Amino acid sequence: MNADALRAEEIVKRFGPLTALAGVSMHVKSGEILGILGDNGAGKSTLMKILTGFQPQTSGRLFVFGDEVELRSVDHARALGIECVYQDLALVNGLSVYHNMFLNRERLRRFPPRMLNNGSMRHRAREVLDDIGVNIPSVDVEVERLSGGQRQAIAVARAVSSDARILLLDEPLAAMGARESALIIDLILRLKARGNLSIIMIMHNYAQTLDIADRIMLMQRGTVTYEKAAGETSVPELMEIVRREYRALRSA
Amino acid sequence: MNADALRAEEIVKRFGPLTALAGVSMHVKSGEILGILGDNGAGKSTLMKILTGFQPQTSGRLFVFGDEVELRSVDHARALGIECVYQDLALVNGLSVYHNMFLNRERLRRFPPRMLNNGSMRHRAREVLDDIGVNIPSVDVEVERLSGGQRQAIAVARAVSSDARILLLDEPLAAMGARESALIIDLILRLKARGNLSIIMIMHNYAQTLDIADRIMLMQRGTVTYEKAAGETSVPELMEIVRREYRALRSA
Amino acid sequence: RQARAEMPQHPKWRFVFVNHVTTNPFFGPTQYGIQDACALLGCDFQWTGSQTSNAAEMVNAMNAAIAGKADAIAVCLVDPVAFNRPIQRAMEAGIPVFAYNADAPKAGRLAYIGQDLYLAGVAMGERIAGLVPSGKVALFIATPGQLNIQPRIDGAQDAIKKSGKPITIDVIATGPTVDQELSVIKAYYIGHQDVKGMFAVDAGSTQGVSEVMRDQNLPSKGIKGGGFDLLPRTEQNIKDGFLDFTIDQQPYLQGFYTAMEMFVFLASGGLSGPAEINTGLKFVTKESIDPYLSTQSRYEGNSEAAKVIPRSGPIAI
Amino acid sequence: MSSATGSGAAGGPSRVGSAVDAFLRIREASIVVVAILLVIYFQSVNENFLSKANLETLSQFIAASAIIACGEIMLLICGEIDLSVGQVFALAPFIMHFANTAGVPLVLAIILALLACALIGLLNGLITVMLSVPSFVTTLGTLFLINGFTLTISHGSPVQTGGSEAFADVMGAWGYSEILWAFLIVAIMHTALRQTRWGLHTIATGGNLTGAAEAGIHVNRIKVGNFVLTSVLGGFTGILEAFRIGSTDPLAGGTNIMFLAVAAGVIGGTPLAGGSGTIVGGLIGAIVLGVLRDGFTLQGINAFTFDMIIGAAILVAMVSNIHLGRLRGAGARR
Amino acid sequence: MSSATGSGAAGGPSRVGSAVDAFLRIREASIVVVAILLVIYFQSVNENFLSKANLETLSQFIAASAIIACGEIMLLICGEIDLSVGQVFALAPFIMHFANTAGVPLVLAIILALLACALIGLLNGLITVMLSVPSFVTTLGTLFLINGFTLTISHGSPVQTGGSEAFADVMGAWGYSEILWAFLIVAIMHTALRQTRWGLHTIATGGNLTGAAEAGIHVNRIKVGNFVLTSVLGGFTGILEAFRIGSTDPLAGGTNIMFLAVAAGVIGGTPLAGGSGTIVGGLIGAIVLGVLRDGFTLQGINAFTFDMIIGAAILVAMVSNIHLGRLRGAGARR
Ligand SMILES: Nc1ncnc2c1ncn2[C@@H]1O[C@H](COP(=O)(O)OP(=O)(O)OP(=O)(O)O)[C@@H](O)[C@H]1O
Ligand SMILES: Nc1ncnc2c1ncn2[C@@H]1O[C@H](COP(=O)(O)OP(=O)(O)OP(=O)(O)O)[C@@H](O)[C@H]1O
Ligand SMILES: [Mg+2]
Ligand SMILES: [Mg+2]
Repeated sequence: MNADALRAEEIVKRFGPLTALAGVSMHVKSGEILGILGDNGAGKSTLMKILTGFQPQTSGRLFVFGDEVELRSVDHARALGIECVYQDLALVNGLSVYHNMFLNRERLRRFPPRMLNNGSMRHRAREVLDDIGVNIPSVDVEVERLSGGQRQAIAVARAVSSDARILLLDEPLAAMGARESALIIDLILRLKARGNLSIIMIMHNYAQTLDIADRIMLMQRGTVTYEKAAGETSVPELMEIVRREYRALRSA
Repeated sequence: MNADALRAEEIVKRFGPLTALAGVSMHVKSGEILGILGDNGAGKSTLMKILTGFQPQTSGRLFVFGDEVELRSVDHARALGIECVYQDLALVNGLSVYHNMFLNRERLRRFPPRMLNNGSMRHRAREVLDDIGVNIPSVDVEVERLSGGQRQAIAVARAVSSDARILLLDEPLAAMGARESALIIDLILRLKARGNLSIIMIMHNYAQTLDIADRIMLMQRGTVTYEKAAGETSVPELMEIVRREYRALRSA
Repeated sequence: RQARAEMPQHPKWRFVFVNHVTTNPFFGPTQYGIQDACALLGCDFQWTGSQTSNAAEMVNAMNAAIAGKADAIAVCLVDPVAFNRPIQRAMEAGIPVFAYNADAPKAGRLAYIGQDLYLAGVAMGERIAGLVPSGKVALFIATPGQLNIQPRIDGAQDAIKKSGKPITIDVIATGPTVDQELSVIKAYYIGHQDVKGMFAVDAGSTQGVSEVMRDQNLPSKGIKGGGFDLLPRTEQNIKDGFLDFTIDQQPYLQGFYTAMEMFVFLASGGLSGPAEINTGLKFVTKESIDPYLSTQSRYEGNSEAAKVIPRSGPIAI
Repeated sequence: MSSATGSGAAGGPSRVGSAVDAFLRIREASIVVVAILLVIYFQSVNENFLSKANLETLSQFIAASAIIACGEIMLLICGEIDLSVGQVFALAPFIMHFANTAGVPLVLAIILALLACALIGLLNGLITVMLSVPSFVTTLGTLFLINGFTLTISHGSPVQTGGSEAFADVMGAWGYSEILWAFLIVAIMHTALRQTRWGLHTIATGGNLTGAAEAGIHVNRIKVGNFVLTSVLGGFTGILEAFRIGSTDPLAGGTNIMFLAVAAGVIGGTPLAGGSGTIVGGLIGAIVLGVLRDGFTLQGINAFTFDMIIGAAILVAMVSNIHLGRLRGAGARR
Repeated sequence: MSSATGSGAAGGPSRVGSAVDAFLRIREASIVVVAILLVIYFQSVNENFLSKANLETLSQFIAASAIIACGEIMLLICGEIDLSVGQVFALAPFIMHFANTAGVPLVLAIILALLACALIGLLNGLITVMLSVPSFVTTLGTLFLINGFTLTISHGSPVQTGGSEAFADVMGAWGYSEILWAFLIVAIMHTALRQTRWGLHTIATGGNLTGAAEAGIHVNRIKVGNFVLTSVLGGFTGILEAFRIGSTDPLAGGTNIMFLAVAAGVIGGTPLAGGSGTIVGGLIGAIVLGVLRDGFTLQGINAFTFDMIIGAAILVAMVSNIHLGRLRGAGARR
């Protein structure tokens, strides 16, 4: 299999005078987990939003399973098998846990037709959340009443329970407890083991990232500054590179 | 100094049928850093909001520097020297970075009187943010345009730049990059070194917590399940305890 | 009290007046007329309907009156057909229905008391044709299409056209509240200083016209002005010679006589009562304005106090 | 100090779930209680209140605003508002009238009129989402536009509504037909809001616009759809009312009915801020307003004091509504 | 693959800062451009438009809604609305009138009237924040309440506004006095919004209610204060208008002026959703609306078509406003 699941070439993104991405090229292979690390404001989330079709790049090309595409919308990306968890979680406060988990992928009844199958969604939501090991009082509760970690768990559960072929996760463990993080990492590894699922994870915890990722990539100030197989580097080395590159960029 | 800076006794908090806190007692001494760890939904943030006067407890008593108090409002708690960073950051999207940093602690001009001193606030905001080492394009930009980590940095900067005597931080490093986290930890240790500042930090990263805290406390399902000086425990031990207590609570 | 003693013993009948602009000052005297008649006769009345000439609201109010078993109903038939059914229902339920102020003869009411809106407009149009030989004339209306004033402007336009004089008409909307009306009229005048006459079909616009005529001293430029009803500033400006006329429709009578007819109908068991009454239409000018200014009375609505107004000397029409 | 493990941190799924359910049920229940109290009050001061004749009248006080509220509630939920619906209300029966007098059969004329309304809704929606004009301004513009258009085509005077008696009866002339239409539409819209993707996506659009878009919901399509819906409901109500009173009036409806409909929605529990709402609540809000207006009219309150009393009554009703909600849901919120 | 370091990830403080500044300036600039284009258009079709006489008239089209817009904008920013301000507008001059005829000197009578307005604002605010009734319903209630009250105390009939000529001239009767008041109030309120804690906290309250409360801002106090402000401004405008037209009318103002004021605010760039807004924008919004109404009246547009044209003009003005904003701030948003 020589085609990458997802490949981006020379992506540039400007917000008015601000250049958030200054020509980023990256790729993820089928069945691979790519970890993206980097400073705050480096453009990681911006890159991610471009890869999911949420916002268009200023310039640059995208390839999904070898074909060049212009992602018109999130729906379009989803149709191509790209699913994601945004950093802002994209939860709707007024809706229940299970409606949030199935947002825009609702299960419908056979009869009466076109009606929501709430029972089925409720049941499945419970299952997935139990899998992740997060204690959520009820799937009927509105998400605004939940704790930060509980909310994040729902967003993650939503993505992992889809049948995506490319999964994009923006800091999926930021608000998770240690125990829950471990369970989610397990879950992701199990998903990966099932075969050809590609995952891109934006992370800040180097140790966790090296544990789970096959390859890591470092972003700073809108550019990729370092890239290596996870096995070939270590936390101290990464720390050192981050400091060095930061100083270099700053003085430039 | 025998009085604790902050002490809570048998705090209970119910949300309708849900008991978020089932009788939590805790304290932090002057000049001490207390790290609170625990599962998602354990009630950590709820406890924190009670300690800052944002919401009232259902029952239980609070003591600040030895005196029993009933915190009527956030302002009241602030007058007693309690400052905090909430998990939801409490930023106002429509306002600039520097207005957010000085929200409700605005600097005013001598003349014309009662007018905002934007220049002074802008300048000080820049200083504090540089201290934290987070790259924020401009302090004039509205916070809604910032990245997750940049937003968190502002909330943290807001709290640490106050002259609080008790600082409550709810997952202050959740969205911070590795380099920025290290800088903030440095900053907090510097603050502590200046003397009698007490800090309570809610954290999920055990290693970071053991690095910075004098004492750690574990919360699960609305109760405190473990407490120890940071030097007397280790990450593996904590992991083990979390799993054990979780199983115990679950089967109860 | 004396009159009362001669009346037969009767229940305290309740008359419901369904109006299209309940809070319009025009109907202040009407309500006083009803009040006085009811006091005289020992009856009760309710003043209800719509504030904005909304026929559906008036129909609802009428239906509520029928459901509430009113003893008699009076209604302004501002819509030619909307009231047919409720009137029929009321009559079937034994409730006599009279029309006042505005009429629709085919609606099935017992009698009409008032001055027809359209005919009042026609009278105004004829007057305008008399005052202005030729040229451009502006007709101001607060809310075009509103059922209580649109017929007046239609009547005025028709009459002016019928007169055959070379008069062109601009119809201008002034807005529903007095504060806007003044500015609109002023702006129109500034844009059309060749206008020969400015006339209005509602009380607020009439007041506005009179104020602009005073402000710009238009009578000195030979520009004519007139309108309907007697708001305080309108009266003052007529007195000071800035407005040529205003039309008084004797609203007091529209209430007083209607209540009287209702009473007689009920007292006589339906044998008597309904009679068409034309409450007339008075052109008030500089010559006839004085009594309006010198007296504050219920009959013109600018005072609440019930009192007899003394007069002396010969009576001029 | 690891104390108090005994008192049992609680909150199993079922307990919280049923509490939330109960609370949701209560939100509408408290306004129902207010409506019932009002009915009891009016019946006690005037025994005609619950008479057959007045129930019919009462139903007519309620129906129009209840139907339009269904549309406005959907718009409020997704964060928009339609000020022009009252003008569409006036326009629709005129389009029907002119089509009918031009020889189009009445049923087709109605469909034509509703299509025109849909077009106006589409215009409102597209200007709002495509050109990002705030809907308050868009629909303020179309409000004037449509009003002027209706005045022009009607020459400002009312016309008689046509149609056979039987047809008119179905379309609003029979005493209870309008309220039956209202119930039917409320039932459909309630289901649409609670049980279909459309409803869920409407809530999501209003609750978190970015989030909904991130989840791939076509938020613009949702908004435009609800504008179309509101216009069509407004036009349909205008037609019903034209048949009911037998007359088609160019200034019928207006901002008045729009206000009533939005007020019914808000009183029923739909916040102006969007993100949540209830259709049934809107119906009950319309009932509360209708009972107040009908009740006080029946009682013989005069026009001047009427406004004062109705104003006070709205406040009292709303305060008791919220107080009741708190009492019964005590603790469910802080 | 660590490519493209050369193209320079940019965005130093100054560049982004000035872009944001520029964008903010532009938001009002684009509506100013629209206003100027309108003036040019009207002057070109009627040379009287910029005549001395018409400028005076034009100023009177603008002043009232501009002043009230200041209050409504503050309320919109903190997430509320006041529907009753038009009724306060009508009530205030009557209180002044009755106090004056009862022997109170006119200046004191005005202060008394404004105090009464403040009380109404306080009532609106307290009911809204203490009893958590949505402000739409609270002020809908007080709208009726005040309207009924004004009608009752005035017996529904207008009275002449009293006072010496000089005093009346200061208070609105002189051609330009009302617009001068408007400019003064706009200047004060603009400063209050942009340069004081009150303004900042108003924005914070509307932008993030929980967040503002977490930061210790007394959000309820802010809201109540802005309700009081709006009522007082409404009453003051009512008094100015009563002096201007020489007559105190129980139905003056009404929902009409409230609508105009809110529309001026929204057209000027204050979203209904709260959290941001501009007072100067509100003034310019009022100017745009005033120019449209004055200009078309000057042109002598027929009553029926007037609404159609003004509706279309509002839409065109608003679309160009947004389009201009985009052109000049191109790229500042995505
Ligand atoms: N919509 C926007 N408008 C203007 N600037 C934006 C916008 N979105 C992002 N930015 C800017 O682009 C830069 C990159 O933001 P991004 O969210 O991609 O950072 P990130 O790498 O995800 O950071 P973090 O680790 O803190 O989440 C930041 O400086 C941010 O302020
Ligand atoms: N306002 C509220 N209404 C109802 N339930 C609430 C409310 N706030 C919190 N809860 C519930 O209380 C429990 C504790 O929440 P809390 O936010 O304190 O957790 P936490 O320990 O901070 O978790 P995390 O690590 O995920 O932030 C959760 O089950 C949550 O759903
Ligand atoms: Mg990010
Ligand atoms: Mg928390």
